[in-house]
Amino acid sequence: MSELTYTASELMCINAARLLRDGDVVFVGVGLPNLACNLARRTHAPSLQMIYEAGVIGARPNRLPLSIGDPTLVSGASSVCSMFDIFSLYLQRGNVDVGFLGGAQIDRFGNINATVIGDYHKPKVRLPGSGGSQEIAGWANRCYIMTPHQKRRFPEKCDFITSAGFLNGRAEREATGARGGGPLVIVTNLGILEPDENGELILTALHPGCTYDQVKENTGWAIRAAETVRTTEPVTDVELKILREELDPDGAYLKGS
Amino acid sequence: MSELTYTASELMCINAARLLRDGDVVFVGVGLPNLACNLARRTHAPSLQMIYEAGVIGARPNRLPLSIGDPTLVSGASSVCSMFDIFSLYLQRGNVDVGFLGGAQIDRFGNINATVIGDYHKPKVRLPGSGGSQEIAGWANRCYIMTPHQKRRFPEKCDFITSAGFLNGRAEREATGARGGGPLVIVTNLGILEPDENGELILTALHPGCTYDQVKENTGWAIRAAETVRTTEPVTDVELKILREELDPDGAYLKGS
Amino acid sequence: MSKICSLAEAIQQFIHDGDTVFCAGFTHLIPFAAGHEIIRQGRKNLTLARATPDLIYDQMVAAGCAKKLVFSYIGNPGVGSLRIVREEMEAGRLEWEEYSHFGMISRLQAGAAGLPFMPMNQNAAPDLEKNNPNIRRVKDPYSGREVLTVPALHPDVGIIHVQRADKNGNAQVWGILGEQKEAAFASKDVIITAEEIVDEDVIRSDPNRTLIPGLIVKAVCHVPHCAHPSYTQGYYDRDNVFYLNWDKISENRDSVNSWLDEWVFGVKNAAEYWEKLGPETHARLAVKPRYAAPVNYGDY
Amino acid sequence: MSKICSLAEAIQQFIHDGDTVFCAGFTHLIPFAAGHEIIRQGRKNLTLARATPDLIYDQMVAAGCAKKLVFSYIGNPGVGSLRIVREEMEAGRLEWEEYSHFGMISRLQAGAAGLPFMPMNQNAAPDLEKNNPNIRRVKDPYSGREVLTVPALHPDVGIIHVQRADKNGNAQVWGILGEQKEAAFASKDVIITAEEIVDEDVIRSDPNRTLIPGLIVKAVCHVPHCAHPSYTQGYYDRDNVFYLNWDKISENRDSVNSWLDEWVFGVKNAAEYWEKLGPETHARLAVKPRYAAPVNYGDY
Repeated sequence: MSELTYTASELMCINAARLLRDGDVVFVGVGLPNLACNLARRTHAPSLQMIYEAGVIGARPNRLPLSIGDPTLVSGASSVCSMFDIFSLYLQRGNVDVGFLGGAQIDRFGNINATVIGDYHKPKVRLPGSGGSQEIAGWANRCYIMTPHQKRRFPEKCDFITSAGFLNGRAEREATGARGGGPLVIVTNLGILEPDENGELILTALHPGCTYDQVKENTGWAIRAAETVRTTEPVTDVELKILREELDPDGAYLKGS
Repeated sequence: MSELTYTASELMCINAARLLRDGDVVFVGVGLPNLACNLARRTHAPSLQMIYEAGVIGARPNRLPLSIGDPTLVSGASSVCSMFDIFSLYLQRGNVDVGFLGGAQIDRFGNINATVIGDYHKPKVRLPGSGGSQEIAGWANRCYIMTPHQKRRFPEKCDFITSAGFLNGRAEREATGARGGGPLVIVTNLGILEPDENGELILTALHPGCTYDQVKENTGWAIRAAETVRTTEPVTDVELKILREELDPDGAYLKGS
Repeated sequence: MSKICSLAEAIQQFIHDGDTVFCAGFTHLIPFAAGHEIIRQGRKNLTLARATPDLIYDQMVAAGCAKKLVFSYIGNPGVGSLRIVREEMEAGRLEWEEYSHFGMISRLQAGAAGLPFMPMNQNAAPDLEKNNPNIRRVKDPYSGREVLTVPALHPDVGIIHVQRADKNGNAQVWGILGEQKEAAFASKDVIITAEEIVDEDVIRSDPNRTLIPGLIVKAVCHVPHCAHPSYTQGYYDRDNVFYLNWDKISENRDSVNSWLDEWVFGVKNAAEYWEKLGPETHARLAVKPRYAAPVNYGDY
Repeated sequence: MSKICSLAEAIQQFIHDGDTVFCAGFTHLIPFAAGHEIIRQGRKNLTLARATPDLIYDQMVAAGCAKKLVFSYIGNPGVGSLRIVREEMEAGRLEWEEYSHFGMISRLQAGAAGLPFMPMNQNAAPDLEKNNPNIRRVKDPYSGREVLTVPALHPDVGIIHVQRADKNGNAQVWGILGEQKEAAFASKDVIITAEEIVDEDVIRSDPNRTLIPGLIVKAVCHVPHCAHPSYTQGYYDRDNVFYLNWDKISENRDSVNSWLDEWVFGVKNAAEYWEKLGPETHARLAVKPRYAAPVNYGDY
C-alpha cells in the first residue's frame, strides 16, 4: 500500500472525501470538491446529497462537468431552482451541512482571500472574487478547504478577507452572528490543519512521509502543532481506482502536481 | 334602449367595464369584477390582461369560476406563479394598472373597511379581513370599487381602515409613499363617485333615472356633487346580452338586487 | 432511505398539542385529509396558520383543535363567511393574529429564506399595523424612507399536498402554487401528502417541476383525493357544491357535529372518506385530461 | 399584438450608449448573439451587470463597449481567469462594483419585487462591505441585531434567452434558471431571445413553465443558437472547447481583435455565425433527446 504513487491533488481529494459524513448536504464546486464528494458517495457516504450553486439538487452527471452550470448536472437531477432560491432557501436557511472553499490566500485564522493581491482599488493581481464563497463560508455548518501547502498561499494575514474564517479569533466571528461554524479542516498535500479553541490553524495530522518541518517551511507564520499529531490513513488502491477510472479518467483535475 | 330592465349588479358591472382601458393589466377578484373585466374584453378592451391573486396570469376560463383559485383559471392560462411572486413581482413592482376593491364600508375619503364592525379586539361583526386588498389599494395604479349605494355602506368614517383610500385627505396618503393612485372611481347602483382634489368622494355622474337626492339619502355624510353631474350612458342590449348569455348564464352573480 | 408512512403515522409522530401547524395551499391542494386526521387524533391547542383558513380550519376549530389562528382572510372562498371561525372570534374564544395576504406570505418567505424579517413597501393602510405589534418598520438605508416589516414565521409542521412525489419526498406540483414552497422551507418539519408516489426516475425526468426537495421532508404519505373538497389540478375538480353546503351545515353546531361524526370520526381514513362520497360525486369531480406540451432536457 | 422583431432591431431600439445592461443566464442561456450585436452596433459606455461576466462581457469589454462592470465573480467558468476584464481592471481602465453572488442576486430580487433593498444575514466577511458603500446595514426590528442590505438593481435593459416564447413574449425556460426571472422583472425594458417561437397554445398548455410573462416584455427575437458557446438545455451542448480556446485567444489583444473581426464583425447575425461554426462543431454540440414525464393539467 505504501508503495502507491499519487499526485498531490489525489491525496487531498481522498483525504477530503473521508471528512464527509453519510447524509451530509454538500454545497459543491467543480473540480476537486466535486471529485471528493463523488468519491465519498462511492465509498462510505452513499446518501451524500450534492447541491450546486447554479441551483441543481441531487445531480447525477453522466460525465465530468467542466463548469458548475454544465447541462449534465441538470438532466436526471432531482430538482432545479433559481440562484436566489439556492442561496436563500438552502444556504441562508441552514440546509447546507458542508461547504468547500478555496482561494489564493488562507491565513492564520482560516480567512480566505479570493479577491485581490495588493490594494483593492489599485489591484496588483485581480482575482475572481467571492462568487458564492462569502456566504458558503458564513452559513454552511462546516467548511472544508483543499489547497497545496505553499508559503505564499498561507500568509499570516490575507490582503483581503473575501470569506470569513475566524477573523482575528473565534470570538470575533461569533460576535458577527453568522450562523455557520467556519472552516473545520484544511487539507493540504502535507497534512491537515484545524482551528484550535481560539480559531488559529494548527497542524493536527501529517500525511504518510510528510514532516512538521516541511509544514513550517511552507507556512507564512510560525505554525503550531497539536499535542498529538496523527498520521493520516494511507491512500488506498480502491480510492485511487475510483478517482482515476471512474471519476476523472482523463485526469482533467487530478493530473500533474 | 331606455326600456331595458336590468339588475343593480348588471348596471354596476357594465359601468365598471367601461372604465377599463384596452391593454390594462387588471388584478381581478371573482364575482362582479371578473364579469366586468370579461365584458370589457369582449367589447372595447380586447387586450385587457387579467391576473388573479392566486398567481394566474392570462386566464382563459371555460366556465365561470366560483372561487379565485378555480382550476379553470389555470388550464389554458399563459402563466402561473407563486403568491409571493404575484404580490411582489407584479403588484408591488408596479406592473398592475387596475385593482378592484370592495368592503362593508367605504368612507368619505374612499377608505375601505373589510375587517370589523365595532372594536377590533372585541368585534361586533367580524368581517373577512384584508386578503389581498390592502396591497391592491396601496399599489395598483388605479382602483375601482363597485358597491350598492346604502347609508350603512357609506359612513362618514370607517370603523377600521383595511385598505387605504385617501385617509383624511390626499396629502396624507401621499405622505405615506404608497405608489398607487388610490380609488379613482366608485360605481354604485345610483351613479358614480370620484375623489376631488382633496380626495373626498363627490358625485360626478348619475345613472339614467337616478337623482342626487337619492344619493344624498343613501350616503352617510353630506355628499357634495360636482359642478357638472353627467348622466351615464344607458346600458345597451349588447352589453346585457354578453353578460347574461355568455358570462353568467346561470345568474350566479347578476341575479337579484 | 424511504420516508413513506401512513398519514396517521405522520400526524402521530410529527404533530403535537400546542404546535403551530401550516396546512398549505391557496384554494388548490388544501390537505383536508390531514386536517381530518388531526381531528381524529384529538390534537388540542394548536396554532393554525394559513392565509385563508378555508373550510379545513373552520372544521378543525369546530372540533376543538385550535387555540389560535394566524391568517389574512377568513371567508368561505366564493361563498361568504366562515361561520365557525367568525363565531369563535366574536365570542372571544379563539385568539388570532392577522396580516394581509402579502404580509402572511412574506412571513413565510422570511422563514423559508432564514431571514429574521421581510420588508414590504408601505401600502398606506394604517389600522392593521396599529393593531398588530408584529408589523413594524425599518428605515431603508438608501432613501431614508420607512418600509414595513413582518417577522419570519416558522411553523412546527408544514403539511403540503402535491400531485406526485418519490419516496424520498421530492415533490412536484403544477397548477396554482400558492405558498406551498415557502411554507415547506419555513417549517421545522414537513409532511408531504401525494396523489401519487412515483419512481424517482419520473421526478428526475423533469427537475424544474420539483417544488420541494426531499432533503427538507420528514414524511411522505400516499393520500389520493387528500384535498377534497379542495382539488388537485389534473386529478379532480373542486367540489363547489360542498363549499356551498358547508355554508348551511355550519349554521349551527349540531349539524356541524353530526357532519364531523359522520365524515371524520365515522371513517378510518381518506380512502374510506372518498369511498363514502360515492360514485355520483366521483363522477361529478372527474376531469378529462389536457396534457402539457413535451419538454426535452437532452441526454447530456 | 406581436412583439416579434429581429435582434438587430431590438438592440437598435432599446439599447443606448450609457445604459445599464443585464445579459442574464448563469452558465446556461447566456445571450452571446445579443452581446455580439451590441458590439456590431458599436454601443459605448455601457454598465455591464452579471453575476459572472463570463466570456460575453470579456468580449464586450475587449470591443470597447463598457465603462463599468457590476459583478460577483470574474472567471472563465471551469477554465480560469477572465483575461481582458482582469487586465482592464488592473490597468484602471474599467470601473467596477462588486458583490457576492448572493448580494448580486439579492439586488435583482429587490429590483424585481419593487423593494428599495433586500436584507441578507451577516456572513462575517468584512472587506467587501468595507469597500463597497452600497452594502449597508439595518437593524432587525425584532431581535435588534443587524442584517446586511443591498440596494435594488434596475437595469435599463435585461436580455433573456429562453427555450421557447410566443409572439407576446410569454417565455418558458427549463434547466438552470440562474437569475433569468429576477433580471427580467428588475429591468425597465426586457428583450427576449428564443430558440423557438411557438404558438400561444404551446405556452398555454403548461402555464407553470412560463418564467417570464409577456406583459413585461418589449421585444421578442427568434435567435436559434443565440447562447453559443454557452448552451440551451435540450437544444445544444456547452462548447467547452471554445471556453478553453478563449483562454488562449485572450492572451493578447491582437488575437482578440482578429477573433472579433472574424466572428463578430465578419458575420451579419447569429445565423451566419452558427453557419460559420461548421458541421463538425454542430455535430459536437448536438444532443440526443430526453423528455420530461407527461403532466396533465386537466380540461376544466
